[in-house]
Amino acid sequence: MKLSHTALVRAPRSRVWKLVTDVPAAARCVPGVAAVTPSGTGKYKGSLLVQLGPVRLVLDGDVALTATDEAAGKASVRADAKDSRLGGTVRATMDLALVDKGEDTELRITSDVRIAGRIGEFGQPVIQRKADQLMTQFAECLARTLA
Amino acid sequence: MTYDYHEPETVAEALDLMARHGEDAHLVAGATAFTLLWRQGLLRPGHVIGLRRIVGLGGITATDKELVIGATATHREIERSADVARHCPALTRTFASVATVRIRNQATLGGNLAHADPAQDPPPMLMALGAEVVAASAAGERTIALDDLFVDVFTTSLRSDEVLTAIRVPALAPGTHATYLKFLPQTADDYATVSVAATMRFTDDGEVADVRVALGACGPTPVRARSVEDALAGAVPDAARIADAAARVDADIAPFDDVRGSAGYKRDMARVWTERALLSLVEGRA
Amino acid sequence: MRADRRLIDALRDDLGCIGTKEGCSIGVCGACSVLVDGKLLSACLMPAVFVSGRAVTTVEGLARGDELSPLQDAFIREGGFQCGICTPGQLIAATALLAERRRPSDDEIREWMMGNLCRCTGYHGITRAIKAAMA
Amino acid sequence: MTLAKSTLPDILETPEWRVEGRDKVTGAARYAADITRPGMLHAAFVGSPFPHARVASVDVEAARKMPGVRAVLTGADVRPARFGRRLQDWPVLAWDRVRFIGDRVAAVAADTVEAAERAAAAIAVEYEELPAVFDPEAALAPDAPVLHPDAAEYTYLGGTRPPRSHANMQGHVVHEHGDVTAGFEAAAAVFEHEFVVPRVHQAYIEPRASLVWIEGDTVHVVTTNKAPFALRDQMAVTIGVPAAKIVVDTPHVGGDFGGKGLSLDEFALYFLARATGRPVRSVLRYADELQLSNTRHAARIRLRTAVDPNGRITAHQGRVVFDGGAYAAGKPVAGLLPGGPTLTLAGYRVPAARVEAVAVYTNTLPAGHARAPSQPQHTFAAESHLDLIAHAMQIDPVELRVRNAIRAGETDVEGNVWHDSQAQRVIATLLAASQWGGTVGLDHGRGVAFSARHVGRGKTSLTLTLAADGSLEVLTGVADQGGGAHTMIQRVVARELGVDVARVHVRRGDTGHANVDPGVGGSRVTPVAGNAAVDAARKLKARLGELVLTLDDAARTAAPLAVTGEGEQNEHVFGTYAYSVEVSVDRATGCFRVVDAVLVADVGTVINPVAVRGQLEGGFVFGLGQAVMEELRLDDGRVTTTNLGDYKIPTIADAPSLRLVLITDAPGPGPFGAKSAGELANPAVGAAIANAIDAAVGARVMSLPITAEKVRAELAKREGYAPTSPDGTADSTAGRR
Repeated sequence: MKLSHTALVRAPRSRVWKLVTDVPAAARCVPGVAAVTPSGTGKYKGSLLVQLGPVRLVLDGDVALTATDEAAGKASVRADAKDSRLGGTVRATMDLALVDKGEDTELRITSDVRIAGRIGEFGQPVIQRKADQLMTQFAECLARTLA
Repeated sequence: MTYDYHEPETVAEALDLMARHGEDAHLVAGATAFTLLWRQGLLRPGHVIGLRRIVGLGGITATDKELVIGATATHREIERSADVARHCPALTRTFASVATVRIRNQATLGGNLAHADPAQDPPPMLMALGAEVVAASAAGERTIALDDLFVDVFTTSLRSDEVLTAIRVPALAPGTHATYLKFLPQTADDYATVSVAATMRFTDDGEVADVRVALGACGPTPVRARSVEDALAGAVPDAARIADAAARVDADIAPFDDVRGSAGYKRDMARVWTERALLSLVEGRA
Repeated sequence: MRADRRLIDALRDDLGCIGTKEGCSIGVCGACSVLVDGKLLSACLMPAVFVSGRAVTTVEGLARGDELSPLQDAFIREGGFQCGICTPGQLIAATALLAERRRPSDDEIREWMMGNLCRCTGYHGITRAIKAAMA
Repeated sequence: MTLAKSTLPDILETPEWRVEGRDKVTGAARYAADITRPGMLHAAFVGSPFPHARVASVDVEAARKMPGVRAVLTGADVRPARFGRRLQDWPVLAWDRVRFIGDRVAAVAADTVEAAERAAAAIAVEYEELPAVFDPEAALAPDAPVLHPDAAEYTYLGGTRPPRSHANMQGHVVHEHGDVTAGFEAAAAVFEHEFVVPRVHQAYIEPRASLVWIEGDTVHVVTTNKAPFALRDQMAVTIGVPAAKIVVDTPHVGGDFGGKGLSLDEFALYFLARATGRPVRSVLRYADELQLSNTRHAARIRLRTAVDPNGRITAHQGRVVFDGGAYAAGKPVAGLLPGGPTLTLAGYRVPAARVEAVAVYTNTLPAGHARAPSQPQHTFAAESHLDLIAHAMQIDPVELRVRNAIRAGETDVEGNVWHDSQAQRVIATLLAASQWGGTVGLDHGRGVAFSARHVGRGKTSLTLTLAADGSLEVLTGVADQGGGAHTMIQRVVARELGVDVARVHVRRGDTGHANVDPGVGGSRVTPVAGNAAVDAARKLKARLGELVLTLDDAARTAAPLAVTGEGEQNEHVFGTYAYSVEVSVDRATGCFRVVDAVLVADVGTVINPVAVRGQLEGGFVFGLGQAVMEELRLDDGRVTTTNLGDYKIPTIADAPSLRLVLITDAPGPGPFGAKSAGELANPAVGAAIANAIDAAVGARVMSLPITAEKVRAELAKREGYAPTSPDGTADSTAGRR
């Protein structure tokens, strides 16, 4: 599923860039993320708790900054995670783009989230909504953090 | 992998078990939703607490003031209850339109509400009837208006230390008309593409004295259509006024795409069926 | 009995009552319909512990010895089945219907039986069979 | 010798009593999932989460150590085993590449289903994603990713794989006859339309199940596959065991509708049984049925037709693109297209035609055969197309069909000359039965659709044995998928011999015991197995004649007496049929309801009257579901309708009444003049409804399913956005069809 989000951050582009490319710091803006620890250059391990009503997913996996182009204000992040208890995997790729808006910066996130296994059978609209919620909160939190 | 199954006989025992097992416990009544999620491997609690033996949670009682439906009353018991039919025939029909007789024989109202599926039939009707739920915890009981119960898809405002024990439906003011319309464009056994519940009462002058409209399947939770209600309050509800009010439902809903229709179609249908529901109440007044 | 057994597992795997079938596994198709104390239920959604001490009727219990019930006989005569996989559930559901209403109307038949999917007959044979059995 | 002429009323005029009826209503009938073996293990599989990927590594160490686990296999253990009905292009377990979400990479056998599933979840697979292609047109681009670079290695059963012009083509066929160019040049008008038909599932209620064990050097298979001999032969090639050492047993099949000719699990189960020395069973979860198994092909169909001033077809062109999914394994036909791929105007006279059809590999679940393969797609397109032509030419839609429906001696769209045709009679009968041309209510409309389906072809044999107690036993390899095959055989034998049906017992044999049979499908059973039954009865009569004995005397003195009946049907014969459907449309919602439906069908002599009726009524509702609600939805290759709550099929409350008119006096090539009925009713429902909706409110839906939402969208396009005309009621069931 493909999602797109936009948030206006009341901070100059350079500050926003610094935050979004600092994976552990940025990850603190994703609700449900537990410790994110480095596991190599641009690579991290982390875990995310997602609650879908009574269903609790614990997604453990890797996050990597796969591309950065500061001049263009573009970065890509890839996350591969697995819930070994319920049996299911999530792969998300996020393309971030920062656009100057005067004093402020517009943050555009387009993400492609793919869910496999039993959790994918839970109901696509519900999952889509949850992913959408997470990304919205992420974008809002980034904006808040820098404001 | 399995779980320990407990069948307390009182609410206090149930609360005690919940306190003991915390997040590792899951409450069931009819256990329809739970069995599905368990079978799919999506729920793995260590302890399942069955509520069906708790006598105080069953049954349906009616007084002049209210109708009280126990949390473990099945949909079928409610559908067949003379008290419910006397209280509000539309409520009887609402329960009769849930899934199939097999499911209605097993699934309970408490389970239905706690599961918080936004496409379910009873919630919008109960919202339109001004119902509230009773939640018990070690600290005592509190009531939650249905309007405040649903938080998100499959998520309610019940705390993890609370048991939903009953649903209270206040007596309808004399002259109140009620309806529930379920739009099923595919098969007869389906979740609604949209559903609309409405109640309306008129003054002697034919003005709207009281109106409540709620919709199902139009977003992450069942939702009150306050914009529609506001547009009708005090009005003489002729066809034009109703059409105008129904069109405002758009502001109250946030449907999403699924196999039962695109978000855009659901918006359109929410308007159509809101209008139909309101018209039927106005016509039913005669 | 393990707590997490569904009634369908208990019937088929533990007791060898394999007349009851499992189709969709989510309570929609009705192939696993059984009567518990006379009430129509889905064995795929029912925890087996829920039926302890209660009478469960499956398709194997409909005939009296060699004598088919009127519904069973009518299902054969009127084309109430083809492949037969949904038939145990259809018969159980129809038995419950006729126990509740001796002469259901066409609408009542439709309303009651809509939880039992059949992919073969187009349902016309099933309706004819129920009507023949109540005649 | 003389056989006494039966004093009984004609068997064919007495409604049949199904031979398996008692078993099916008492729960005694056994289906594959009901069968167990001592020591039986349960299988689970690991499927790919990616639509197209290279399998980098599979780590099974943790799974192997889990409690109750008896074997874990990966692609490396089965390589190079691939399976398929004609082209064996589907790896039993992928060893280098996965091609759709769910494509299997590992299999587990364990003591319980739960233990197997837990172990499967513990298998760690590393994938390297490859570019995926979901759209068949995109897959045909010159630079599209190639899904099957190793195609040269694949086994093609029975002959040589036809050539194709692009690596992603499964099959490609062009039919041409007559002077198409001249036909278009001379035309008074030319019409061109494009139609889209989605993937749908057969949605039988019984999920696939299979059980495999090895005894000595013989492989035993219990399966839901409706063509056990074909499975045996495919399996022999896949697993490298001689066919004579494979015994396939198909008990009752809980619905087929074309889908159960392809087996999925049996091959991996063989490897698991071999690895463990124990029987291994697998019963698919319904969610996996909907995500893995061979669906009807989605299709995009472009039709272009030239007509003379009277609406007579002078030439026709068609281009059909079928989405074949990741593997062609589900298709049994030589061309590796769904059957009848170029039959775009079935039942019409077409003097010149050029129809091209292609089935294309995409990274989606494989497509295969489904009831009347290709015909629901083509008939929806053709019969909508003809209605649009009739409308444009201002010719009554029935009259247009009368002018074009094929007559004896004329050539059809595939260049076949029909020696007999009941088409005109079918349409005339429909006109009368539906009172076509009469008035209908406001927002009501009538639509017609006409089509043709072949009488099945093929060859089979069965044995008939007269026993000492005077009973007659037929042993057949025909599986029972619900069509009534065994009852048909019983009645044919009894009638031909002039004995009571109760004296004839039909027994199904597994592939180790019965004579070779091609399996149920393609409207084949009655004409082919029925002819074999006639032949057996005649041979027995001839034998009695030689012995100068009556049947009863022979039973006493010469039993057992066994004969083999051969049945073959190779004639190109069609049954034609036509629907008239009346719908009412709710303009505000687009919701419509079928208020009347008439089906006229040319079925030839009826052997099983209850079953024929059931096949046509059942075909109508099956066709209705696939016309108005069913769609296997995909999102980036992932099936999102993964259960029967989201993949909707009609319930009893959604089944409209149907008036049936049978034409039975035009004999076909089957026993006593029978034709076929199983695939006559389902293909034309979609077009009849689309035409009726257009007639009612002027909304033309060009794709299936014809949903209320699509009708509403078409109405909105035509009307502009208009406030609705309300007609709500206070009844909570309002809106239900």
